[in-house]
Amino acid sequence: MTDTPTAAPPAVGETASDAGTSEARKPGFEVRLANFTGPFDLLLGLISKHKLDITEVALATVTDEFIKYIRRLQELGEDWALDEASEFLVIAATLLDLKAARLLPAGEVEDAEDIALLEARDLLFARLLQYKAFKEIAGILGGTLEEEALRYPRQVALESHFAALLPELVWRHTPGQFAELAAKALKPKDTVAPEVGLDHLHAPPVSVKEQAEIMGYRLKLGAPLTFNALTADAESTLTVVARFLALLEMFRDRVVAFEQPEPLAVLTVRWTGDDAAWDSSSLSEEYGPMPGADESGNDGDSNNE
Amino acid sequence: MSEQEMEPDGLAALERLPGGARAALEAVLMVIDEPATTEELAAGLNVTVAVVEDLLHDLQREYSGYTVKAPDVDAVGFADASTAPRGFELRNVAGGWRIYSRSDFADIVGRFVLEGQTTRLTQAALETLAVIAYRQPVSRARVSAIRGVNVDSVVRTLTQRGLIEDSGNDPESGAVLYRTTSYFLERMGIGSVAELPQLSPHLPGLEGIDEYYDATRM
Amino acid sequence: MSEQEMEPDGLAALERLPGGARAALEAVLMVIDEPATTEELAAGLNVTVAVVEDLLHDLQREYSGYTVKAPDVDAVGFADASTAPRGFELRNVAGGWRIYSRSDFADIVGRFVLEGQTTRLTQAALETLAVIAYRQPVSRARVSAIRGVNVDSVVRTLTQRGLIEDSGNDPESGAVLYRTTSYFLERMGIGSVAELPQLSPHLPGLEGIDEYYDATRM
Repeated sequence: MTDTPTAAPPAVGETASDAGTSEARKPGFEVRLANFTGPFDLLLGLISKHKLDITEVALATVTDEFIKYIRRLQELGEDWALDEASEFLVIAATLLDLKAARLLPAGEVEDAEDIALLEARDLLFARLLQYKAFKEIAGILGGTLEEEALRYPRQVALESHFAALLPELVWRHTPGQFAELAAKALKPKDTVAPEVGLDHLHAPPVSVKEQAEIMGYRLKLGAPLTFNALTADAESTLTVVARFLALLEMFRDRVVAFEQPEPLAVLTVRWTGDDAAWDSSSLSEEYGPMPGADESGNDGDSNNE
Repeated sequence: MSEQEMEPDGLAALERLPGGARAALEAVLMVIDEPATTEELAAGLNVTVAVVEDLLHDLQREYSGYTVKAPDVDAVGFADASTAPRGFELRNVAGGWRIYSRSDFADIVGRFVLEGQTTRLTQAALETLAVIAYRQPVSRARVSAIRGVNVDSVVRTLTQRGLIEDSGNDPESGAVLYRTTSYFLERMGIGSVAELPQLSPHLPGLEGIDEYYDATRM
Repeated sequence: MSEQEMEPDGLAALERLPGGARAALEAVLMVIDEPATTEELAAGLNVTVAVVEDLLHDLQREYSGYTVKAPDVDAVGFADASTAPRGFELRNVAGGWRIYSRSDFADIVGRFVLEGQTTRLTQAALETLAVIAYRQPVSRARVSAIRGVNVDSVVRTLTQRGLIEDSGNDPESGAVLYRTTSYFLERMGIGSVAELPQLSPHLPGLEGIDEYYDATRM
């Protein structure tokens, strides 16, 4: 693949003020874009701002500039961040995808590989356009929020003679119970941790416990069910696997029994447990508690798992 | 339908007070600290919702400098308004009514009200908020897929600011789903998310994209 | 003393705004929570104290139903008032000015306030109270960072219920700091906050918690 010399190389390492960003920070690897926030941003910028056809983006130039930037940081004695390098790789890979898809001659779709590439191209462009739409909408929302912030709501404290009318609070907490509440409320929590970013795998996380819960509910209705029936609504292989693992655990807990007349024959599952006593919380967590739930305050970790 | 029949006794009683029902409604508006619905106001004043709505619209017009009950009010231009606008306005936001200072005086009022005003959102936060507003309820993974970057810390900031909230878990994946709050509506000055600007004009030729993403949901 | 000489440029600037200086003053009075002195108002509006005093009295009379700048206002009886009184009034309490609901409507407002009131704190309010009790004096921003959600309205409820109070401003950020009240101690049945149970038995490994939150402080 050849680089077109007419493609203006993106400027690199320019200062935040030039780029119009509001926060001053150390000069990162930046393409001449205002408010760079990710690979989509870069691609959009390259395509629309520089009015480039995606096949003309000089990937080699961008790479050269990036290496130059890293060298300069080294000369300055600064460490360069791993995120920056990995972000660059994401950009480069996305660019390559786009380029490859774009370079396919149109109208000559022959084999499955071509179709896959075309689909990849459509998907990438659809995602880019969607991103662009949200970026425009974000601008509108920002403008509205700013305009609305000029109005201050009246939210004064209740006049004391009205406050006095309020019924006496019911208070049933002992100091001990209150302390327990405080301990719970003060426990460091990452409100968004229990979900690991798996979007790069294009598969949502599946919880064995949850799947056990779902199957337990169905089996408790009484009728034995085949494994096929139990997994008929599973939307992915991962869910089927999770249900299988859950069944093994439930078997260990002696709440289900299996019947299979011969190897590879239909597997039938029957509820044998005490309806009231069992719940999925007895299952072990060994199949993948979400990492970093408590100890990790670092969001960057989640994609490296 | 005769209005007379519908009205509880309340209205007549209110009208005997100095300033009448309008002033009574104003008095109630002085003590609310979040938007009050017409139903709440009607119950508090012991009149029908229709009566309250009339009164609210009267007050709203009056505060903006129009003569109350002027015939054909909408056609009256600002120059023809018979009274000066007040320093405050009555607005219908997030499904309720509330009094706000008029935006012309933002600089002056800002000198007195230090707290409660939020700092500006970053571009990343605005974009994330936009995706959540239009795709709610939505998981972080899906927002992240649309934005092309990790959105964890931005989602946390938006939650802390009270603009979005946890709305339960996705029944299939178990992922936490997020939606915008009524505080978001208030900050936007709109009554419901249905009033957000249309997304489609910004998505040329992508009519089917919703279906696409719903099918390959992240 | 010539008024002309005393006036800063501010008044002329205010008069150019829709509704003029009167509306500007009204805007401020409508949204301030704590009563403001004439000096504070004058400084905020950038006009002299004398100008503010004139404006305040104009507004006060207007809200009570007298025509503004009517000659010999005090001699005008209620029946002669040319406008109806408003539902709110401007009062000078303990040297400060604020807008309150008019006392004629106390019954209606009281009924409205009582409606929908519960005698129990919500879980969100209880947890916020717990954080404030163990971290006092503490700003709303910090409580919000610990709880992970916006706590503005809950803090207002707790203040209204007399469980927490303003304890001055943070010397660095200027943010209002909150502490629990003696009424809170009374309800807890303890003599001082020192008697609150230690947290450690409930949460082993909490030693580093202060550092954690200081690091992620907003």
